[in-house]
Amino acid sequence: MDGGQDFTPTVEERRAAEALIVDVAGFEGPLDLLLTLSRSQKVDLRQVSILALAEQYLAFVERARKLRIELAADYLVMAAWLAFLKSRLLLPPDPEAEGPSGEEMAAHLAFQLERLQAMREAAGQLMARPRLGQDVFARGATEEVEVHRSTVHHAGLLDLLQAYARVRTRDEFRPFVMDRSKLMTMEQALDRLRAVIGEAADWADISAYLPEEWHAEPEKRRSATAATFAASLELAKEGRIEIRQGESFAPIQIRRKDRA
Amino acid sequence: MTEAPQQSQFDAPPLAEAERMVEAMLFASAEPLSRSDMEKRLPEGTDIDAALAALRTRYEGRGVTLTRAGEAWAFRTAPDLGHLLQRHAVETRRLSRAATETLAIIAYHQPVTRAEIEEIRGVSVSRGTIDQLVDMGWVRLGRRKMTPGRPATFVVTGDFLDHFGLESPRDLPGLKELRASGLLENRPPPGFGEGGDEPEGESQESLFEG
Amino acid sequence: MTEAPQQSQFDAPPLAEAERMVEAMLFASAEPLSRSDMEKRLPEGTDIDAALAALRTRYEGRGVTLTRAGEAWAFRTAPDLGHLLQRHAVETRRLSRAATETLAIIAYHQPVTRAEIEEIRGVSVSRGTIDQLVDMGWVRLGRRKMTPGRPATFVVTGDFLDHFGLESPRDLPGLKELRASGLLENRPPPGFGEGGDEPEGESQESLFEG
Repeated sequence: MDGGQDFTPTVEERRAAEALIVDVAGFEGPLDLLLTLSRSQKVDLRQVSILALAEQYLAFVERARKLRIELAADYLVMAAWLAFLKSRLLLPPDPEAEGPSGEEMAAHLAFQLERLQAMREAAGQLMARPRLGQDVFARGATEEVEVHRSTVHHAGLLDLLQAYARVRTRDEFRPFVMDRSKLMTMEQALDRLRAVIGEAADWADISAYLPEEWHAEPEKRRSATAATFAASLELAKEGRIEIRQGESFAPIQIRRKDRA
Repeated sequence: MTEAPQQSQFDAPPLAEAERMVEAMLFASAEPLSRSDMEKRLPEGTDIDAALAALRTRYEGRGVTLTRAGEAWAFRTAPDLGHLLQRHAVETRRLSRAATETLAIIAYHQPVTRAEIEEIRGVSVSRGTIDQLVDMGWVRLGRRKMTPGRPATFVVTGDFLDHFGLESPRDLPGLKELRASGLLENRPPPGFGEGGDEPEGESQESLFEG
Repeated sequence: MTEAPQQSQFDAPPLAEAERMVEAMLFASAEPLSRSDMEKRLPEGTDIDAALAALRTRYEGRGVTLTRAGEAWAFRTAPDLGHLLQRHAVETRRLSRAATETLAIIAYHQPVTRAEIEEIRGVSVSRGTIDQLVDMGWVRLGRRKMTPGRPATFVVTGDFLDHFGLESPRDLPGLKELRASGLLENRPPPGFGEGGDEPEGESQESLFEG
């Protein structure tokens, strides 16, 4: 359409892209994608060319990027790692180089792929077994002979864990209510500043305006400082005070603004 | 397997096979089965009567017998062995929330005194709750604490571990771990409670640090 | 439980009687019974193992067979007769691919930590996947691993074995071949220097308390 002809996808590319979009959602992570790509090599996983695979993967990510498909971070991490691996595999081995060789890294990746494939097959075999309630059945009519009036209370491990978490996380909510005592609101600071600013003819650090009892504890001081600063901005906006700061991170100073 | 009921007379199963089939059907059924119930599912031509007769003989004098109730058939345990089955007749009920929480606290903090349980739960623990857990065999008294008053402590039992499929109370996951394993719905708001793993109550200060 | 063992060793039932008793108990229950479940209810001195062995032989090749799942025993219909009984089939929740794979990894690699599962799948285990497996009663917590952070591990349960008709985890399909090919070994990735960002890193460990 426009000048960037090289980037305009052809119909075919677009179709491939649509397939890709579907696929990205279907893959369970980068390892799964690599496994799928490796099938196109049609060789035993033990003989798979990791270099070719790395290139296929990088091409995939590149296409996805061109098509502005958002890839999850782990796909990009894998791409970075594969690019690194590719460079290691292509460059002549550097005797000075630290860490494992490209071959070692490639061998481990091949192992991971083979292992994932094996687990996938194992899962398939497991699910194909005769299963209780589908192919194999338990006694249909369990027998009540004598009804004992006792009650068995039941609880599962999840109940237990959730109960504990419930108890322990209750505390985590309390601060929302209780810590008001350590928070100064901007309204409080405003009231306070309005009351005293009339006397402030000379420049003074805003820290000088913090109430006595808010000095000691660090978190109270931090809160009071923030509130007082916010209140100062408000008063400056109203044209009642002036604010200055010598340089970044220097103390912030305020004084009364005398009206013309 | 799906082709089964298409078999014609010629494929009618031999008696031994018919017996196996009837045996499995009666075993798995929640209700007694009538001849016609069985007929519908068995290959055509199956000699149900012969199979039933053979089964009845086979189970004679065993711990389980084939009994007939009106037109229907069912396996029943031998009447003289009823006393062995009592445990199956008890009703199960979900443990109350208070009891589950108390149990969880004992498991995570044992040996723990009653006062400590109350402190952690933030509410008083009724005598009945701990009694119930002791009755169930999940909690027992531990060593007395060497603090003033020498209060009794509570610990969990081997039965508790059995029931919850744990090898040791030390295998219980911590809070952070619970969340990380996805074993919990994520209840605290994001950003809070990252440090909520220690038994000691972390104070509100931690929210303001850093 | 206190009343049951009135009989002394002298009254221990003969094998034929023990067999009947065990048969009745197992028949009456839909759930597998462990040796200790049975022991509690049988007269003292009953030779449970001999009774189980005799029963197992007796039911070999029948429509109903005695099966073992880990430490527990149950009567189950023979797998080849499933087509007659499908009417009783209970709708089992269909497991997602992630859940099936996670289950297989736990079964073949147990005891396995969450980080190890993630390393094998190359993707993080979503919240709720393990939760679902625990909830179904197929997975439980195992012993903590003796590695830094002492992470929790997961193992499969007796219910898992019962569901898939496995006598023990050793009977998992293809286990021997997988072992022989080294695919069940915990092979750490070769440590690499700059530039690499390994998926299996310490970030996992820091999730767990010290």
